[in-house]
Amino acid sequence: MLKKTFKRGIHPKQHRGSKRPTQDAPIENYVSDSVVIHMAMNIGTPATPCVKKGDQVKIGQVIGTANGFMSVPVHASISGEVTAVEPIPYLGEGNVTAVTIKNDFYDTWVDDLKPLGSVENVDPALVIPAIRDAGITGMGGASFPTHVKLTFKEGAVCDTIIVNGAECETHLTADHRLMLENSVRIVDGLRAVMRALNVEKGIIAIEDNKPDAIAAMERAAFGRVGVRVQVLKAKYPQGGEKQLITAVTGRQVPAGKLPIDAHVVVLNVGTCAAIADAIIDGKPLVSRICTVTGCVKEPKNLRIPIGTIVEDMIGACGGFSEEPGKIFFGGAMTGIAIPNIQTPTAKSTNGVVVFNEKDAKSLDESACIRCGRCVAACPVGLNPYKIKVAADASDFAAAEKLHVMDCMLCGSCAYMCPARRWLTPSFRFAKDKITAERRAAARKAAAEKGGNDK
Amino acid sequence: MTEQMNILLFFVSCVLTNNFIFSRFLGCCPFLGVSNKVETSVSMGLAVTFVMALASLFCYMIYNWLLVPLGITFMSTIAFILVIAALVQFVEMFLKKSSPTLYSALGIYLPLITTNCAVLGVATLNMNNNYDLLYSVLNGTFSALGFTLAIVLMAGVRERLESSHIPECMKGFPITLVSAGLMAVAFMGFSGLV
Amino acid sequence: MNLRISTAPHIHHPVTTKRLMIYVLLALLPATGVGIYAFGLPALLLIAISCLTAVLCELIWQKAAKKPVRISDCSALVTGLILALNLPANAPWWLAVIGSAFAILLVKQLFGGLGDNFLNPAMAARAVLLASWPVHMTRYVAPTFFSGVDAVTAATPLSTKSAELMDLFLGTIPGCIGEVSKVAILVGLLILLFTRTVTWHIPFTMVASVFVFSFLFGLGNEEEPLMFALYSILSGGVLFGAVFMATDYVTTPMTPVGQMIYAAGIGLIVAVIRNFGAYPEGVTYGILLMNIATPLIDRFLPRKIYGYQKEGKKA
Amino acid sequence: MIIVYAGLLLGILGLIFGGVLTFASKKFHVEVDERVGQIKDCLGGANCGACGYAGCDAFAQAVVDGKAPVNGCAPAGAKGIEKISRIMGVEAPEGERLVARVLCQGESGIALDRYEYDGYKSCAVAAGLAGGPKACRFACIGLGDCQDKCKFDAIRMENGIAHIDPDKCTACGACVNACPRSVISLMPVSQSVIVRCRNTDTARAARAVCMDACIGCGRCKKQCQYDAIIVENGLARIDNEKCTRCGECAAVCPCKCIVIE
Amino acid sequence: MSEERMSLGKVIKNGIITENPTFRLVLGTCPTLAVTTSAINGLGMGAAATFVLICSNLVISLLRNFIPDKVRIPAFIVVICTFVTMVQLLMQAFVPSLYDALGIFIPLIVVNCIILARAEAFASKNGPVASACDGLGMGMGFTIALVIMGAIRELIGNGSVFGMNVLGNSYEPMLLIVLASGGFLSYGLLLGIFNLIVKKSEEKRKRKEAEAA
Repeated sequence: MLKKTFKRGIHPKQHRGSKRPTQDAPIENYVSDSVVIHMAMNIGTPATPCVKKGDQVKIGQVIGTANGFMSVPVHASISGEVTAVEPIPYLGEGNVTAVTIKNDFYDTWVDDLKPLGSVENVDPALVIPAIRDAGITGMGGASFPTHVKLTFKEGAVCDTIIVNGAECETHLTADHRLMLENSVRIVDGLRAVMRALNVEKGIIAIEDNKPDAIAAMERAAFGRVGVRVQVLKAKYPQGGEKQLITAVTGRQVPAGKLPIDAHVVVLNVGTCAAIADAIIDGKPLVSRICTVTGCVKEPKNLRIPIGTIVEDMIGACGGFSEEPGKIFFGGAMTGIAIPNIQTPTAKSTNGVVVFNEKDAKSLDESACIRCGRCVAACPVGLNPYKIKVAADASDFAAAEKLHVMDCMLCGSCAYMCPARRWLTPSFRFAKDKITAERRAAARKAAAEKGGNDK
Repeated sequence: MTEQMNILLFFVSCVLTNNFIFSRFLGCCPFLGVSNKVETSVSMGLAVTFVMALASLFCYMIYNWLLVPLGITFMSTIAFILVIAALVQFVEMFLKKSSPTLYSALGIYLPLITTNCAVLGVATLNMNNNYDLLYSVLNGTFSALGFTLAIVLMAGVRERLESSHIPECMKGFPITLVSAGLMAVAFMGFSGLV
Repeated sequence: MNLRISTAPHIHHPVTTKRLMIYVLLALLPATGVGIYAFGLPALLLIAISCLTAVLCELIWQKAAKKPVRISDCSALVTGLILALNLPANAPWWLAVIGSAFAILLVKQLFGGLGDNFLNPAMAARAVLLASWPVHMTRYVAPTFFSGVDAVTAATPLSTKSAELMDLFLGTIPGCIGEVSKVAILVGLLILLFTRTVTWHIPFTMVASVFVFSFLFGLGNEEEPLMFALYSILSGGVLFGAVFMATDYVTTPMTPVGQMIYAAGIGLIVAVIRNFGAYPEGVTYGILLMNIATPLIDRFLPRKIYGYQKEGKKA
Repeated sequence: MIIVYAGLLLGILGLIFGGVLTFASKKFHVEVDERVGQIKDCLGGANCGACGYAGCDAFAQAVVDGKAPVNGCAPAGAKGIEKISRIMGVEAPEGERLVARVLCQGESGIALDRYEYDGYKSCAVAAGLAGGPKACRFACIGLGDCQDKCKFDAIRMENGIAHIDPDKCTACGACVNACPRSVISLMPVSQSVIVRCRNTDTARAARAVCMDACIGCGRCKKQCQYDAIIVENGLARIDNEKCTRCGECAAVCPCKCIVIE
Repeated sequence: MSEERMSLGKVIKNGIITENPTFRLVLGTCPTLAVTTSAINGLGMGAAATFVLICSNLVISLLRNFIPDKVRIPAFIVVICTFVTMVQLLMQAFVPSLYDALGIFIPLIVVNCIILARAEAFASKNGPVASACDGLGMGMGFTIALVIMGAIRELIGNGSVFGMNVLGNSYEPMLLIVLASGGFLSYGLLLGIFNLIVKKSEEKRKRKEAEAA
């Protein structure tokens, strides 16, 4: 079959071996003494905690209720006693509220699980509410509420659902292992969504560096009407939503629009499996697969209750093999560094990577030599060099003209830069600034309009 | 054919070989002053081209049809500068009224052109070289195009220099002059073309 | 335990600025070696003086301006070497000193150092030397190959057209130190391409452009325009310029299409100057002029940005 | 004869051009306010943008149009504002000179680090990463965003926090806008007794992250005879109207977070 | 400026140093670049411009109360132009070799920004004596700058100063400096050096002041 891909992008060749330690390690279950579940698991409004210190909770019990449409509920991932409900500092700016649960190791599930039956017979109208109630968010890293993704505005047409099994990031093998070990669940989840949205085409996209996963998924998809596997040439950032759509369908998502404007919905393999769990078993999202690799003694793929502390996971992998310099959630290209090993995981944490001091240290930024490697790498077709000049001069209007808002912060340019310039962070900063300015302008306009009405 | 060939050679001579900026030093003030943005330099170049073509025409007429018959060629400088000043002012007011968009693009540079030695220079050169009417106007237009080329290239370079780490004491005019000098070195490659 | 936090990406391609410069130096080695072999001790001395001056000037400037000293990135060395390879072998030593100092101090550091110069330093310095001391810069000697024969001053083959194509190719003709042997230059090109230091766009487009325009200009005037065109790309500094000087990152457009426009422009200017101009050689000026045009090419070349394709164009 | 011709030529040319231009100036007349240029001459001229307009020209135009206040340009200083007021024919609003002050003393070693920041040197970026490199969420991050924005060379970074030279500061406010933590604020220059801390956490939490943090103990409030100190949310605040700059509060502060400039 | 009534000496010094038209204000670049190929050319150009500056400043200052505001610029230009034509004819008659060397740049003194700028900024607001002094100072500043540049360029590009061979016969002159590009380069570098010196001396002064205080 023809291997498809998108334009430009990079091959992090020197880090091709980064997946090797874990790609053949079967998923192991791991349950820790306690978990810390914070309420800001999804992009959008955080959930509100609905338990208090001292409460006994069971697995799957709602401990945080959703706040409006852009929000999903949060469930207890282990059974036991709530020992604290308090704000903690997390990966972003400011604090988030978190619920700490001490494990009683009885592993009791809540009593009122409501399975909807098999995916062939499920009532299409019930699927999306079930997804929301199960607290499912995008599990590839962005943690966008899945039910929001599946709810279109009036007139939008969806003709294809793509399941993202590209896993183009370095180090991570969580999706890879899931596809190998849970392939039927993924296809079931896809079929449930296809049924709910009345879509006839479902494509599972996998990069050619995972031949075993391709074989497993092809077996699982065999005989399922409308479902097929698409092999892609391995390249970063193929797992980016827009790049994946272009690679698979050849369509482009219009700038500033959503995939649905290209008549496509993209779901991560983990999300699909979670959807299948929610439909078939009625179980909410309480655990996920997470790759723990890098400077740990035994790199593993762990199935962990959401909210497991990094320290416990490292312990489950035999501890550090070297003095750690930097630990981050996710792959090395877009991963978010964490400040300490007490940091809890979230629904979107697909990997924990430990770097030693040598790998962790950033090289000094030197002068740009205009080699054009960033331009050649940018999958969006931007000119990162020029944007960087504008952003460094705080000329955000110029940066906006150079389409910084179309940058998806994949880090390809910064990866290629021989001068080690901080391209991606300054773009993120510029984007944040411009977004804030736009919001302020919109508010001002709205206020003026309101004033005029009076 | 030969006439067309001659005009082509004349064009190359005016634009490249004897570029107003890089080999004749005419119009350096606006070249140094208004070359920090590509857009403005294009506007400036166009405004200069417009005025220089017209000025060549009018100065030719005044000189050959008025000053020469009257035998007062020594008045040429005064007459030329009057023509240019009046022309520039007229064009400015005309544009302001008739095409505000064009005015906002070109207008602010027009007063600068009065004291642009390129305009008076081209009129004087036409006079000294005894060009006929056609060649006077061509000289005006082509030389101005050469000026435009120089100022636009300079603007491109200066936009790039904006993000450079130039030593404090060289910022502004000094580095612009050095850049112009290096560009002039490059333009020497065209010498002998015509 | 104090963990570091930095922003993504956490890994980088192993190529650094310094490594790129070392690749260029490596690629220059064959041409340098052949140059020294062909012209003997004077060439070696000239190269050594030029490199030393370049590095010293960079060091002195960075110390004086209280900037971090970055001579270890080898960029000054590259400039010094390329300049030396562009001198005739019997050029006086002070020519190399002035040229290197001019290149590093005035063309590079005055504009802010590596990455901020808008002209190729070696090329600008060569043009300045050519304009200042034309006699020294155009008095080429035939290669001696250590044979002990007295160097015979000869005009460059560009103006006499006496050398055979094979001689041109192998480098047994008078010329600048680095540009005589086309074989060595092609080996250098292979090194550059293999290490992915440069892409094919600039060197190939430039040579092709010189070929095409020479052919066109030769149509009316030469007996064998095709041979003339072939001759054009093998003589003088076209190949050396295309491989080592036109490909200088700092002063070339960033996009492949822009690079091809740039290289084609150099080819046109080279052919024009050679055929109609006062100078026998135009590579230096062609590169300099297109260096000047580079910011405009970068600026006005439209980019296809994801998500802006026209409606209705669906696969 | 030649002199006559010369004179005649000048006269005739003058007449023709004069006539044409007079006609043209009537016909093509467009109103332009010359006050714009005059006002621009009085401004700071740094194009700092602190006024909220795109550079000094735009601000001058806005003043003439009545959209911007005459005292909108802080760098112009009192003299400049007075001149602009005269041009616009309005009274200059009264106001004391302001300076920007850094309300943090969390130098490295005094404020604890949360982690070692090793990324892009920008406070705004670092502030968004796991709560910032310093354990105190109110602290100056010290990567120099304000310094980059200062057009008047008044800010230097030392020991991990910003220091502002009050003599060079023009109160343009660029640093205030640049700081992601709002550590810098504009204060009247006469307000010389300052609480250089913004930590509103509990005493224990504050003390855990910084040795010089205000713990809201209230000793300064007790000591103050003029009732000028208010302690809210675990943070002391000085009422500039009542403060007599006696400095008693600074003497008793156990955390040395009240300072006299 | 008119409010503070500067002393005449100060006015002259102002033109030569504080507001040197070539190095501080960067006005009149075209003749500066074009004619400074030798020291003597620079001197000739400077003298011609000084003459025009003094005379036009004097006349404009005398006429300042009679010229209507709206037509002042054309009027200034006519006055300047008259003197330029006078200089042109005088030079043609008495120093024809210099006239030929300076060529087109003699009539172009008319559009030299320095002259119009001084007329507008100084002569139209001050009395005739002060204006003439201002013209003298500015003219001298311009002349000195031109002579310095001319001497340097002649020295490097020709090995001589004022036509006298200085560097001996073995010196191989750097031709570029007397060509067009050399003009830009040397002007730019001189300007940079001038800026550096001004900055250093200012720093020194400030340091002294700080020490004194």
